Amino acid sequence: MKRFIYADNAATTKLSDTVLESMMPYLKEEFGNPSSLYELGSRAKTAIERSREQVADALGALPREIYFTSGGSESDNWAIFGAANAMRQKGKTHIISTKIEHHAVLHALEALEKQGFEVTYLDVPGDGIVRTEDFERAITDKTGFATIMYANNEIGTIQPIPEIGKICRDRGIIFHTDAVQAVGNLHINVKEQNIDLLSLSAHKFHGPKGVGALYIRSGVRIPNYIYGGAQERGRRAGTENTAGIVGLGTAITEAVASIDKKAEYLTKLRDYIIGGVLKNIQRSRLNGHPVKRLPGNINFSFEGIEGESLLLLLDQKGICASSGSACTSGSLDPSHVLLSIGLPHEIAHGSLRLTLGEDNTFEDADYILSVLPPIVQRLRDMSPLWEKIKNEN
Amino acid sequence: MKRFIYADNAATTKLSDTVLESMMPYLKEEFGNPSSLYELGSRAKTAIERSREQVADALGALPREIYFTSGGSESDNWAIFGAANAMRQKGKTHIISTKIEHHAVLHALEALEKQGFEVTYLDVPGDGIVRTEDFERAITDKTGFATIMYANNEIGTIQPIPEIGKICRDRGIIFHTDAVQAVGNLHINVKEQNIDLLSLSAHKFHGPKGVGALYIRSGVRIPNYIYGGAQERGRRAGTENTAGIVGLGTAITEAVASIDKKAEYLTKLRDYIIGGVLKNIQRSRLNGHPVKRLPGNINFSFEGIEGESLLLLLDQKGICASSGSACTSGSLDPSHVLLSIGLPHEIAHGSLRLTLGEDNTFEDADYILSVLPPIVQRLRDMSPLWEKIKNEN
Amino acid sequence: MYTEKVMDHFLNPRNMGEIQDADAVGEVGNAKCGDIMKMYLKIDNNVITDIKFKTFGCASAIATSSIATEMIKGKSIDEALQLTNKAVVEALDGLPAHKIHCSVLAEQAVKAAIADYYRKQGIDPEPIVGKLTEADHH
Amino acid sequence: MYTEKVMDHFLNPRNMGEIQDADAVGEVGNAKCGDIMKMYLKIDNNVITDIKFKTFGCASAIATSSIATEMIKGKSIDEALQLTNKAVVEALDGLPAHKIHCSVLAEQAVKAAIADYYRKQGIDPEPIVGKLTEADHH
Ligand SMILES: Cc1ncc(COP(=O)(O)O)c(C=O)c1O
Ligand SMILES: Cc1ncc(COP(=O)(O)O)c(C=O)c1O
Repeated sequence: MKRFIYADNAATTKLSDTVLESMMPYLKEEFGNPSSLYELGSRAKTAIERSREQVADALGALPREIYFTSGGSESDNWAIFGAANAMRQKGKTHIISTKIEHHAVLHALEALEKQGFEVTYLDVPGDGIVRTEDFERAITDKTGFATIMYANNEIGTIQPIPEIGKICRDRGIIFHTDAVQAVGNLHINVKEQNIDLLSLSAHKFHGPKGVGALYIRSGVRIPNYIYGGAQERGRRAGTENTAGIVGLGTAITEAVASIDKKAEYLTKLRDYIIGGVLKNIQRSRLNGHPVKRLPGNINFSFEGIEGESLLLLLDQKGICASSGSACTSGSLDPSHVLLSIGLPHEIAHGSLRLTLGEDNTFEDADYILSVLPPIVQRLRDMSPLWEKIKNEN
Repeated sequence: MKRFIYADNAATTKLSDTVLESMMPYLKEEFGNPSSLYELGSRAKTAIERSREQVADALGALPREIYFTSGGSESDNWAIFGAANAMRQKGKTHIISTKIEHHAVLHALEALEKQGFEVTYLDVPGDGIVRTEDFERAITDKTGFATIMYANNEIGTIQPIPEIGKICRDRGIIFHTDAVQAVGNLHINVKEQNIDLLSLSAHKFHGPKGVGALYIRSGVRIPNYIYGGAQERGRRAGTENTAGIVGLGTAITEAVASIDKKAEYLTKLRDYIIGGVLKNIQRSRLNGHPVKRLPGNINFSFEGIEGESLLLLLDQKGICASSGSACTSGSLDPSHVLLSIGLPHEIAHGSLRLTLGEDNTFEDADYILSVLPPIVQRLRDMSPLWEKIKNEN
Repeated sequence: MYTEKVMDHFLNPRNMGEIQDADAVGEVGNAKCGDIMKMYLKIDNNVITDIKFKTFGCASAIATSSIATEMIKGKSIDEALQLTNKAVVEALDGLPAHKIHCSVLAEQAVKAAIADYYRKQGIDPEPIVGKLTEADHH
Repeated sequence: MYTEKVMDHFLNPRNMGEIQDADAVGEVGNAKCGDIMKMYLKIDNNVITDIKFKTFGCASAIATSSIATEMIKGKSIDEALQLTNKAVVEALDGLPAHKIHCSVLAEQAVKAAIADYYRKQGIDPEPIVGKLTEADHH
């Protein structure tokens, strides 16, 4: 029997059984529109409000600061376009971000640049972690908004969010963090960490796809992004995805409850694989910070080979993984994140991201460690680039 | 045993069993991210593309003209803000719409007015149907965009979409129709009907909540609304709600296949209830057009009573219905639609919408007809307004 | 949305109806805004011996009317004038935020009826009852 | 995403390797763009008697290299020069739109090797092979 190892939990995760179970009634008999007056409707409404409390509890927020959306991308867009709009009212036109944000942030910022906003994209050093000094230096009297991701989706590096939050609060800068990769993996407290806006997406922590949330600190005023009915207290229109929202609530509660246990286990598993790869595959390089990274995140570059081929061969062996390169997106550019941390193009092309979940075992790790080196070797044997690299030394 | 009659199908519908069945694999083992390279991912991708074909077939469109969204509201917002942006590039600043649009359209248009666009909201006569002459008269050389709903969500009136589409095509006006209430109930062909942009929402035709689509005619260029990853061919970012999208495809195929049979049945059932109410409840008034209305739509006003009370008493009898008034939305204003067709405020407050589905039977109709008159009477007995109305005659 | 108490008073309104030979009648609200409350009082020796109401409006308008009548029945006029909308809301175990205006209306309806009582006796009610402002509910 | 043919040639590449005593070698692409193809030819009497390739790149880069070598092995140089990227795509039962450039690269690699063959014989390859433009894939 072919083995199946899912090691792409940063791309998406499997719905947990309990999450699915909690959703089922709302896919069946509890189908009422939450805005409807009758019992069937108000039961759905109650379920949504329960989920809102669960999300708020998980973040150290108040339920009325949580707004459900269709996912991380919508949350990011709402936060960014909304904050830009709010700061413009105050005559501010400068935004600070980083070069390693997700495209949902970067492309929204690019759209703002076309509207006349000025955006500073902070560089990150080789370890992939933004320096707070750089952040402070970038602030001008025009700065009204900053958006810095909590943890990077490719190399898993964890950013100094509480520190940046503090600076922003002191300087009157609206602060958004894309926490899509962090929620359920790291301890987040929006109050203590001075976060004004935070994006999350359920499918990254064993919840359903197509549902997320935006935390908007009470007192922070940003305009709506999707106009219409009075759902979400008039702030986000559209008939609520009740089942999805209920699933989000269950998933975040489960994920947050097990953060420490999960982190301990995944860190061990991660470092076991990292050690094995570095030992067994020459000219391999771990991307990102060795310690300040998400517990389940592994990101390697292998000189002389290209990521897509590697992934497809791993798939043949039943291993689901991802590459730093955005090949599938129709673009042939290597990952902007790997380039930002200083990798040359040809090395950035040959990267592999393994993102582990609770379901992965040490047996899986051993299997990966047994399968990966020959695959890398096979591709290197095929590669005219490897030929040169070998000969150079 | 308490009866349960769901007669609020315009608010939302129950997932059909076959739709849920088609979704289940994607809530379980087929959880891959559709952008992922490996098999698990590409199977999800294939499922999404199949759904895209199903939606395209249902509308007479090409698959590449269909973009999945989080529902009707997002589709409306995307179409409206997008078209406004596109027309501004051409120096156009005037938009035509109607007074009876859904709030997802109206509130988006209001936001555009604040940005300097001029919007003409066409009046509708007492029958609730826009006149094409009025539409033509409203066109100026600044008109670049029109958005007219296909069928009204409150009074069910069907608008002359093919005629307006023709006018728009001839005059170079981008034409959007909010078809959220029409899809699955009326025959739509975007090519024959000269529609440029069309919004739909799965949960209105026994699909899941939180998923919809925007048809964008190939050749019509509007900017993105949610920026980020390369999903939806780079036009709508966000990890796809695979299960939801698959459900949408199944639901639209089922709904469109049974339009004629369903329309015939629902029209009979509708007219049976309408006849019974008009006969048995004095000073009741059917709102909207007697014939040019959605097969399942019934909308009545009862003088001297208020809608919310009526709905709660019907709920006590196991009947799920809705009111023209937007009470639940926190607003105390009566329906803008009923005011637009000329109802005085106090009568607009006392309205009842019953929207029937295939599951409703003639037995249900008889039950409604037996329960409704005493409830109306009970509220009138309580009403100082009814006292006056009675005495006036 | 509504508490059990609200639903109980909505479904089983107390003191609903008219008093043909009422000593005082007060009406507040208007049809345009969606609620009208009318209260009928029998007053004997400054005590409200009987009270009835009629209401056009939503469930909370009906429930606030109902409980307000219960709260002042058998009470002296002075006591009845102490009735606040807050007390009405509390007696119902709360109302949704956008329905609070109904409780204001109920308080006003009681006051309007008592004002009518004074007026019928040739007494200017304003120094006693206060100015009756239309409940603000827009 | 890929056809069975593409996957087959990717997983079981034909003619992969080097020819130590090749009569001609051509290399196109660059590491920065993510793909390099190198082709080795043995040519006897204007006939390609042996061919090998090495490729750094995605699955379709490997598959197009592989099938291109198959398509011209045993053919005359003139026939080999007729190889178009379109023919390569068709032989693979199609490629995704954003991978078409791989087939262009394969065609160019063949031409580059043949150009090398002429050059080694002191013949200017340009009139025969045409100008070799770097495959456009940005
Ligand atoms: C006519 C119309 N347009 C738009 C919408 C919005 O759709 P959704 O609630 O799915 O966002 C609805 C239903 O709520 C509707 O009836
Ligand atoms: C860091 C980060 N931000 C935003 C997103 C977008 O989330 P979604 O795809 O759920 O819209 C993702 C995942 O795709 C992510 O990893």
